[in-house]
Amino acid sequence: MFKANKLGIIGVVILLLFLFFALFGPIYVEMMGNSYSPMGGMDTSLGINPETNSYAWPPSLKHPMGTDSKGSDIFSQFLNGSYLAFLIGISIALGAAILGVIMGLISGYWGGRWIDSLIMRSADALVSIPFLPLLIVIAAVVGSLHLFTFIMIMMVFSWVGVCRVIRAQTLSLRTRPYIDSARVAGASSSRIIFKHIAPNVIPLGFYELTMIVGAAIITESGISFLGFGDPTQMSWGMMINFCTAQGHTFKAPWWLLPPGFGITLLSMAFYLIGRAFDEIVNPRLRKME
Amino acid sequence: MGRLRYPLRRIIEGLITLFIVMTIIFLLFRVMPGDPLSIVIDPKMTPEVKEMIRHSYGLDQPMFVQYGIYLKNLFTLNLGESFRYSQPVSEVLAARIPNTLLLFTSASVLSAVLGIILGRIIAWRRNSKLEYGLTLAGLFFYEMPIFWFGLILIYLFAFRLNLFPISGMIDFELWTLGATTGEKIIDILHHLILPLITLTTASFCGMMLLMRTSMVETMKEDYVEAAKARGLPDKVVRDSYAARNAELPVITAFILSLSASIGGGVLTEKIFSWPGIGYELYQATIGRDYPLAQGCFFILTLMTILAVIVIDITYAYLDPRVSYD
Amino acid sequence: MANLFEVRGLKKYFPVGTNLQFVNLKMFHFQMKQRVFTKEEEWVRAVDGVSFKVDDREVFGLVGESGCGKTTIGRLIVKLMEPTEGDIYLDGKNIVKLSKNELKDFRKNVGMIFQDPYDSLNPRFTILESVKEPLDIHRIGEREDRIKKVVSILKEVGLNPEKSFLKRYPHELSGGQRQRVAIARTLIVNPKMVIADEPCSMLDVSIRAETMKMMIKLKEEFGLSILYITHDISEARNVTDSMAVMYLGKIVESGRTDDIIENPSHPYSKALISVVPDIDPDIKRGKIELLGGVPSSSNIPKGCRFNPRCPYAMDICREKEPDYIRVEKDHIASCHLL
Amino acid sequence: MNAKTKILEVNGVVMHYRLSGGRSVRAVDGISFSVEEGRTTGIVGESGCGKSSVAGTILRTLPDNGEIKSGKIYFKHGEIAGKSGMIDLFSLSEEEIQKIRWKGISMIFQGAMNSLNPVRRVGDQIIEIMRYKDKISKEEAQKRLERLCNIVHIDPKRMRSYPHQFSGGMKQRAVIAMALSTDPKLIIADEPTTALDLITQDRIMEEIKEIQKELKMSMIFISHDLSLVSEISDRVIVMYAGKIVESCDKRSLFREAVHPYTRGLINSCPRIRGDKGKLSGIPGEPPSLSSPPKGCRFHPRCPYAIAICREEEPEYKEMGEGHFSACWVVSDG
Repeated sequence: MFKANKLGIIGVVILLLFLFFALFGPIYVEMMGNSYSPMGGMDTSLGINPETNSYAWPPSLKHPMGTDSKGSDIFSQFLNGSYLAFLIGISIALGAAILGVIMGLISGYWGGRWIDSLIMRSADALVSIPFLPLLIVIAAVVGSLHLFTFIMIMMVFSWVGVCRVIRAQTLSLRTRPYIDSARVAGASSSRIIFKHIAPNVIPLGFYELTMIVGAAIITESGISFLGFGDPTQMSWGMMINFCTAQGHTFKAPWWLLPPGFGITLLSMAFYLIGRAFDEIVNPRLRKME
Repeated sequence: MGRLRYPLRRIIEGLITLFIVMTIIFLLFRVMPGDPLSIVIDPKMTPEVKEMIRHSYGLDQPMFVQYGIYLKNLFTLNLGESFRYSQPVSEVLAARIPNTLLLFTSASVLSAVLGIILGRIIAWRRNSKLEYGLTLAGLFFYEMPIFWFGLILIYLFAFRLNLFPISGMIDFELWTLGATTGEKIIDILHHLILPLITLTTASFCGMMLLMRTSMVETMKEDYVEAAKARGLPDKVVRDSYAARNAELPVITAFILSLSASIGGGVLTEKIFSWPGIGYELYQATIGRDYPLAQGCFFILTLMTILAVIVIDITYAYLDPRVSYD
Repeated sequence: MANLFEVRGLKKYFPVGTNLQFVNLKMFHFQMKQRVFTKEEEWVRAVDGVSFKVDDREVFGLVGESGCGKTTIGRLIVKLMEPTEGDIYLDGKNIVKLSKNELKDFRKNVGMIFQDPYDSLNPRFTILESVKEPLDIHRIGEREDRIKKVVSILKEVGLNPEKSFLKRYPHELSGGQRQRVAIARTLIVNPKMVIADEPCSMLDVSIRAETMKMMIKLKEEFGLSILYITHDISEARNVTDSMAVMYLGKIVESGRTDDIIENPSHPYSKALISVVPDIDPDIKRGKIELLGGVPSSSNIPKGCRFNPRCPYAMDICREKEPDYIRVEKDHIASCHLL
Repeated sequence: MNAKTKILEVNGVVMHYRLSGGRSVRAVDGISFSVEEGRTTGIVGESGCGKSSVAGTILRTLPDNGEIKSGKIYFKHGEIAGKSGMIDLFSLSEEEIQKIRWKGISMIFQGAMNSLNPVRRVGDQIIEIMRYKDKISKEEAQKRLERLCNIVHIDPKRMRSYPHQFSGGMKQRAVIAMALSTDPKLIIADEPTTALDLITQDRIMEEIKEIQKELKMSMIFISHDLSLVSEISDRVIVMYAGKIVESCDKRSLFREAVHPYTRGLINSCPRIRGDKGKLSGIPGEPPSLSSPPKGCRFHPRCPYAIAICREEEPEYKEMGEGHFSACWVVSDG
């Protein structure tokens, strides 16, 4: 069935490619030596490029994506960026999904009770908070956002989508005859939630989960671009930030373009896979047969 | 009461949300490690001066009194004084709000209208080349980091082709030379185009993709099949049967995405130096102008909540199944 | 015969929504927030004082149009909801308030079969898992015994060959087969009483008769009592021993099934019988035309609740609610005409 | 049978649904019947026997994977696309069939509850169809709507309501009004009363009968309920697994039906009148249409099946005057 979905295959291919990049990063540095380290490594053999008035050189055999203004290898930074993107995207998405599934199940199963209202009110409030500005304000107080802090805050803001989907599905499942049938057979609430409801609703949250991955990667890049990111990590957003901060935006397209394409393509891959998966598990999208 | 009851209730709900959000902000700043005034207070100051500043911010009072002062100040829009501008934050913001509203409202309306129209067309031509192409392109632009896209636009259209100004909202030279109102409007529009395209593209693509999915779903509903069987013209079936119903969940999704697009607004304003709230927020943060940063955040939140309320109310009027009393 | 089961003065009122309700419309990734406001302090009197008895090994029918409260009664009896008022007795014991252990015991004794065979089995459970679940819950027998028991009960409900069904999923089965699986699942713990809520109404005609026959056969074999809920009075005629006709939350007539079919006393029962179409075009049915539609159960008419639709309504019907009158032995009806 | 003019003639129509993996469902497998002017032909069969697909084939409103393989459908229509008299519907272009829809043939849908647009007023939806099909003014459409309301017994004021404010019976009436709104020559009613209570069903059936008598409408009435079909139809067609197994006059159905499936259906119907008798269903389950059994499709469930039934398909032939059936056992006596 997965095969029938062309866009889904495109997604898988892109994802595998970036997964390879992420895993290849440390090997590449190992192979090429410390001057290729994504943080602080620089090629001292380079001279000043008169075009850019810095050590930034366009792609060559030695540096497949060129170098930045300090003479650092951009390909190595790019590989590291894709590792970070996976780390950030997947940990935020998983955390948010677990939170969202639990909240959604609770909220849906006890729909209409106070606990449901509490969760849904909080979700409404969270949706009304513009979180990028909030991240900026927090960054203002603490200086810059450490990766761990960033991941934690993003988790808190990202579960709402999953929660809504799971809750809506749980609410509709709750009144289905087979749930009633389990109850009449004597099943306890926990048995009903975990054995009957959860397996039927969790797959439906997968689409939201892939959306979160994309959103997390993009948000991190935005924060890093503004200069509030974790200064110890060379993420894609950070690369763009350095490029513009060094005044190379218009001078060194080889520096500006790779991280942007990385962010776009990887988020897109997750989205495509989520969509394909959704079309498979979501029976409403299926036609006859 | 009648029809007014629903909007009224929504406004009250919105106020409660605002209250909750600002309370969270209050706690956040008080709970965060470090002195909230560390950015204001210079270590070289004498203890008396430090105490004075502390007192002027009410930080020597117990927590709940501070909270009371904080809320009172928020609701009287007494947001403190900006360090950078040495004038009340509310005055600084008042000058910025129209600029943000201009950019943001036009981008939202444009992306909603365009997204719904295009989504409707590609859903109707299911499995065509047009659908695949637009879906893939839409996805690409949707997942693109907005600031990066903006930088590329600047590079191409402002730097290389020199069609538009690189940044800002007005051309100072032109304005100081005493331009006519017409020229001024054209100047602003000229400056507006690139940021508008930047901000519109991502959310427009999102809307289009959503509309497509929603429409594909709706087209399987019995009433759409029935309308086709009745021999109504395609255009009528598409627009007043399928699309009319498909729009409803898209509007809900639009609400959910609002707070994210405000984030996009901040980034857009930053790269184009558009003198709005988002740009001010960025500047205030960089310059450690704490009252101004908090004020910007407050206004942005207020704007999000207001937008949610307005769209929610519109929704209620679009869907007759929602009753008012 | 002993009364296995008795319901006395059962009432269930629902508030017509609290003042703010979130209704979920089916929609793909999003929950569509649809806010519905309704007036407070309005009550739907879904079940409005119902009493009846079911004898040991008897099939008792509850017949009425949709919205008359028959399904609510079924759900009240199996404790899927709590009654507003009234008592329910099983074997002489009041089951309205039960402790946790008593409830578990009760769950073993009372089972339910649902209307929709496409939705009454968990789609992710195999047939074996579905039928075995009650045994797991009540910890009956060892693993091996449980499987043996599942096989033998599948045979009882006529799923042939039994073993071929164990590993299959509900979507691979037809409606009739699913309903048989649901029946097997209910009967596997040997309940005393089964509530069957329109078990045949969604099945095809040819399957329907077979299913009804099987239920009667199983009733004999398992020594069951069945509360058979249906909107189709001709179905009730073929399945039940006694029955009660319900209208707007109340029983209007009850008695032996044959007595009611041959000699309906309440105008509503008469009408219900008269509208059943017949395959034999030569049979002329004496139609009783009712006036208007069913009123909302949040706004039940004064006096006899049937009066606005009754072709024979008199002045007293608009004023006073009629008492139950004995028509024959065990046959009562509530109408001022009697 | 007196020579009544036929308004619709269906001739050996075969329609398949394509499935993934090259398989297909033979939903309609070579069926032929006709509808006479001013008369009602009833089609009865269990779910999945292809009876609703017949309706979709006639109006050509099949889902994308539905494919008409062979056969002809002739419909007596005024002049269209330069043709008149009995027009071959399959030869018409999409645009031409669009003109037949609702002007020539209209339909009362299965699940009428969901065939109304939830966000538009019921009256507007009916007026819309009249204005598009008959090109009349708003005022005229409004007047016609009021007449329709009288026919289907809805208070014209209620036409300003939205569908969700209607009860099931009301929605059904609205859908009937919509089917009548453009004065079609033939109405196809596909399970118009399922999901309704018996009393409401009876009321609606009475109204349909009345309307038919008054407007001299030709109708195809599709239902799974044998007694309902036999009450309203002049001729009854019994379908099983994509084929017609028996068709006859409604009077002879109950007493003279010969096909074992028809007899089984009759004996499966619980009755409220006459002897309680014994209910006897049909053992087994209807076959899957993607892999129907060889020979007579009913043979696995048939108590009288003989060797030839398992091998060869029986011919659909005339047993008595106007009484057709497809069964080896019966035709061999």
